[in-house]
Amino acid sequence: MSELSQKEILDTEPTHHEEHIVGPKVYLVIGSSLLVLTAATTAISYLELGVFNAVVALGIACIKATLVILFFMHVKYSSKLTKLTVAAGIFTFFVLITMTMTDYISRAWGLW
Amino acid sequence: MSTIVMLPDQQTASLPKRSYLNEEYGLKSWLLTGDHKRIAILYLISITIFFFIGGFFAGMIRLELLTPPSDLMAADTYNKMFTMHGIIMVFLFLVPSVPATIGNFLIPIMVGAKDLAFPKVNLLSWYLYVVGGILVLAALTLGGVDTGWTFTTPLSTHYLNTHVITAGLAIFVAGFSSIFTGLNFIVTIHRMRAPGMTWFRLPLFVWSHYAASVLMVLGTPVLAITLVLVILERVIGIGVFDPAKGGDPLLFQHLFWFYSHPAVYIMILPGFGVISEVISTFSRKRVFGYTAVAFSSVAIAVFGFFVWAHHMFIMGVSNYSALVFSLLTMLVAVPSAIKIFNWSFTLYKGSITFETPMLYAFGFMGLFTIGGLTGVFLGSMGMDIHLTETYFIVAHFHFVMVGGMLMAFLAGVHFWWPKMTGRMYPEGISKLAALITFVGFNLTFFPQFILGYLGMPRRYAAYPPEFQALNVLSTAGATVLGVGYVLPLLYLAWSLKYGKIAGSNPWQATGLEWQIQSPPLTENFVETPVIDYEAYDYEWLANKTKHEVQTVG
Amino acid sequence: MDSQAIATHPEHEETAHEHPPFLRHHFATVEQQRETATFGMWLFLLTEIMFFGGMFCAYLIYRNWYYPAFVAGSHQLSIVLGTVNTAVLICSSFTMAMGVHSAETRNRKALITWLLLTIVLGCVFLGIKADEYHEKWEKHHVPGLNFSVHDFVRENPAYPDDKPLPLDMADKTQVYFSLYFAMTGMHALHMIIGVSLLIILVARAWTGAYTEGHVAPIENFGLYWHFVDIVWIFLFPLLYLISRHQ
Amino acid sequence: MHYFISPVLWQFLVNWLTHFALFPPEASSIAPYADALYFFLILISLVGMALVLALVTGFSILYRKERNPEATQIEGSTLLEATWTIIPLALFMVCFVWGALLYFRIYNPPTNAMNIYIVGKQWMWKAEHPGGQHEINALHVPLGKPVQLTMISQDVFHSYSIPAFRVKREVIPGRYTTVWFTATQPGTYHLFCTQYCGTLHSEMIGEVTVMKPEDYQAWTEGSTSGMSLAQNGERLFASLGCNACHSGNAGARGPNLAESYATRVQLTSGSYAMVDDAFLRDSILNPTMHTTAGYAPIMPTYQGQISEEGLIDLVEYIKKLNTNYRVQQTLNTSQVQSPVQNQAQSPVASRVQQTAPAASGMVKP
Repeated sequence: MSELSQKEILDTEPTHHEEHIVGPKVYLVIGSSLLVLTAATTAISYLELGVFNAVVALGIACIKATLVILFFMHVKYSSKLTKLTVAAGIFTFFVLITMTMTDYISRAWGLW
Repeated sequence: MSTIVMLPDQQTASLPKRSYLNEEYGLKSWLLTGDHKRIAILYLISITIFFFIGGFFAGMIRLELLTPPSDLMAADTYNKMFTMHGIIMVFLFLVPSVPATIGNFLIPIMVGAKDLAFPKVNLLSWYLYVVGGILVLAALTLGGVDTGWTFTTPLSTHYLNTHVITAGLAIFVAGFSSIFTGLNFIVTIHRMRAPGMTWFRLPLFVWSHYAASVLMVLGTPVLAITLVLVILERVIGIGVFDPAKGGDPLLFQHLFWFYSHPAVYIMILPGFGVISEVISTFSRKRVFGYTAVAFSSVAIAVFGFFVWAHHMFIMGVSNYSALVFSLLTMLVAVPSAIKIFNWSFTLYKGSITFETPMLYAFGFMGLFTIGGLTGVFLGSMGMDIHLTETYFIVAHFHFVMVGGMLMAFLAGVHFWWPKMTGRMYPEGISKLAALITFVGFNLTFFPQFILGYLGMPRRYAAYPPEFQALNVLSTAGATVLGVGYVLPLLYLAWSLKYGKIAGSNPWQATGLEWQIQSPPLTENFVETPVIDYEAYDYEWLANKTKHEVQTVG
Repeated sequence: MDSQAIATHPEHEETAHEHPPFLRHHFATVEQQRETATFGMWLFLLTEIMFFGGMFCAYLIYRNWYYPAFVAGSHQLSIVLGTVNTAVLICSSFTMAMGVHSAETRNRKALITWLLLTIVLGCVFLGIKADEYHEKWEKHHVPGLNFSVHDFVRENPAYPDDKPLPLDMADKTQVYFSLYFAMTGMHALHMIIGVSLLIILVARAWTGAYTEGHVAPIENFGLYWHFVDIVWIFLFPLLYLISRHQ
Repeated sequence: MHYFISPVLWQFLVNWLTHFALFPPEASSIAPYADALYFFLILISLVGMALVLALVTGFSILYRKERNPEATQIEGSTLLEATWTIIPLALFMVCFVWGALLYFRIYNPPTNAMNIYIVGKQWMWKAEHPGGQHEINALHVPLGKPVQLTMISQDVFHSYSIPAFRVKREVIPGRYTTVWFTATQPGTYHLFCTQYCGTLHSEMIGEVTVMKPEDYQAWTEGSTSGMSLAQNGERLFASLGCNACHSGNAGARGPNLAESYATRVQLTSGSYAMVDDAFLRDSILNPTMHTTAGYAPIMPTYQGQISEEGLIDLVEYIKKLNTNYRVQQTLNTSQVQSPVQNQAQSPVASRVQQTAPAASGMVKP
């Protein structure tokens, strides 16, 4: 194995972090689209969509969260390390959920 | 590719004029310090106190189990004893043992930094630890807790009148102490490395602490919220875990073990790091398969999150889920096996000496191998049915935690003691202590495997008389073990004043920490070091020594 | 063996800068200090994800078990208040982001204004939340303290289509409300901590502490505040919206 | 010998040496399987231990400083590392498969097993035999016959452990768990609660007595309380008014329970469920979560009204219910006895009155 490639993978720290100031215009656009999405999700919840009520509502929530993370929290302009950190958090959260669900889903299977 | 390293002449070594120990004086200079080395010493003192409190309870437990009936103390007293033993040893000793003391002291030095990334957070984490410890002592003096350290609901929420809330809060607070320690380590390792200190030049000690820190940061909050829910259930009676209100008590165990299984790795991974350093140093040889050992730590950290339900095979989890968890458990056993073999092969063609830390490290390897292999017994679902909740499991985790982690902790303390204090401890008696610990340990815990297979349940104040012979052996062993633990306390304290001056590199080790004076300066390095050699590079050290001899001569 | 030094934190930058007062001794550069603080904050948020994660996990399980109870429980919440609160919190996130921007552009007055606005919006959120809690108390929906199934075994005037729950299922609304109070309570606790920190930040911003290039505290607090916002972004649909229809 | 040491110590020594256990008795059909796996695991451990020990001591002797003053730096060996990754992995996989097979053997009872109910509470074990024998902290089982334990806890987690049988199962509040065994050796064995359950956890113990079939027969006859569980259940069934709806009549408001056990029913939610002990118990406590398709969710919950023992009686009764004849008989009798009271209980009672006589002759085959 080449040690150099491992270095490249692991050395995610930027040696030079260019100052990136996100302007008020971006904030305004993101803020208002978040408000629009909030209105949308509330409005959609009044429609009868069956299972898709939950899907749509959580989908919109995910979009909103992504917008906040990327722009308000500057992850879009941040180092790979920050992105990895966010990903690690989400990953572990899903480990918790899915591995717990393996029990709850399959409890009714089988004889007891 | 061969190196000869000579031990330095300790007669000529002298204590440096200026060091972190004499930079400032007075209690305030310690209690408000931001220096990671001083905080490490504060931790060392406090965890030692709690270790001996926890040890006292262990002694009482063993004494009670000398005879079959519960005659020394009533059953509820006994229950409080093992609960306090568990809580103190797990949350106030094992989790912070190596990371918060040795790790705190060494990680900044090993990566070539002046301090941890957040010195104030580091101090805060010590204070949180102290608050947690005081809360535990409060629970103890107010009348004790008897839930067992696992806080199983609904027992802990609705069927006990003891100080569960205080103990829960204590663990909550101590948990945040460990979160902040882990956070500090991760940031330091990522951000504070000296020029030239690439990831693959880091000592394995740093790698294993990195892995343990990831577990601390990601696992501990789940325990925190679980305890909050338990406390809320006790205080106001919400019904998340209460079967009477529709909650599932098994969910508590899922969330609890989601932390508490990785916690096992939080406890043992830093120990792995110590062993890597010690074995390499005393065989004067680079650790065999550095990358494999480094990545096996990371693998343990990652897989550690996927296996928790193996604590619950008989608890009524779904059979199929148990199957998945058992399979993953077997996978997580592999990296540990890799480590053991890599350490064994580090000895191959080395130039081995048997100083005290090395003896402890050998003890660790033997006991951890037994502990790890008996873990396979328990991970194997069908066998687990018979063995779980018996003394087999008690013996298993004591082999890993006490035989493994405590041995590693002692190895580390003996290894870095000259660096921390600048003085050596007496060699003969420390070797004797290592031997006594090893013998006492085996005598205490090996009979418990047999007891476990016989079916003796854990947490029993009284037991059927045919188990007595083995229990007497175990108690006798505990006495020996106790001697083995008190001895280091005595001679290490003695060495603070009367020990020989150690010099900066008494073991001729390669780590960055050994290239600076002992005890180190407050700022660790006079100037930022530039690293141009690999970890465990004994040739570099030999060249450096030769060079120094030449320049001095 | 590779003996070439790879410098992760080049030294030459250090010499170029003068040392500002807020640069702590163990950092080489302001840049390093700032990145370190941000990374530390992100790791802390990681722990927060897992902290709330445990409750989200419980929510997922119980919603599948006791779906009718969760529907009936969520029908006791006011969607209007929930939506308003979401909007308030999003606005506060926006003002916070603007605050960070003002700190970066070294505009003291704007910074103080935006931070104060954030405090106000945070307090509005908490006020509405308190009102909702009070209503829950009045309606005997607080599990453990004063819970009664009364509302659930009868018709809900706001939702005429709902059939009254049978007693056994009505009892399970306690699980819903346990989670409701645990989740929103933990969220509100984070808000309270956030507002308290904001007050300190405003006081220090007054002295111009953050408009001289030392933006890290504002930036990192912003991360915390946005995280709390994100938690609410998920709590809102989970608790208020997705169970509107049977 | 005992002239030389103190008599007290002598007594202790004699006591230990005569009551010295190193290996538990193998008293069930599962025990040999468990022990086989145990010895296999011990073998692996011994080999592993011996290997590590040999490597460490061997290298320590060969390469000690006096003998080998110069260390030779070795980077590592991918081949060796792969070896000690793959071989342990393979061994662990064997342990996994073997353990999984054993697990499913222990937790999947055979269909012909006789059922005994266990109720755990702080701090005693109650055993309820279908014939009406009640035991506390004891269990009598026949030799050579598969026995299934259906267990539930009244309060906290307990764990029912019989080391001589190598079986153990958590006893959980609010949910049935099962375990089974076939005893193969007559004798008396330990019964432990192994899950910590509060103050007197260590006194929640008992004895399992394995008896030859004829002795068991005698014991059964000698210790019956006079009423079988099913008979108790029948009384409860009537006194709780279950028979009003579950009368088995064509227009009854509740599903017909006769011969419903071990069938698959469709629920209102559309899913299918197997009618087993757990399903019956849950249906009594949380009826709306288990409403059979085609019936209105009108059954009241009996949460808090029936003890776990009562639930067991009911479950056992419904399990054994082959015909609705006696249900309807009981209904008719109660109407004759107190017609006014039943009238007052309208509409349920009046509805029953209309339908019951017409259907009284209907006997399910």
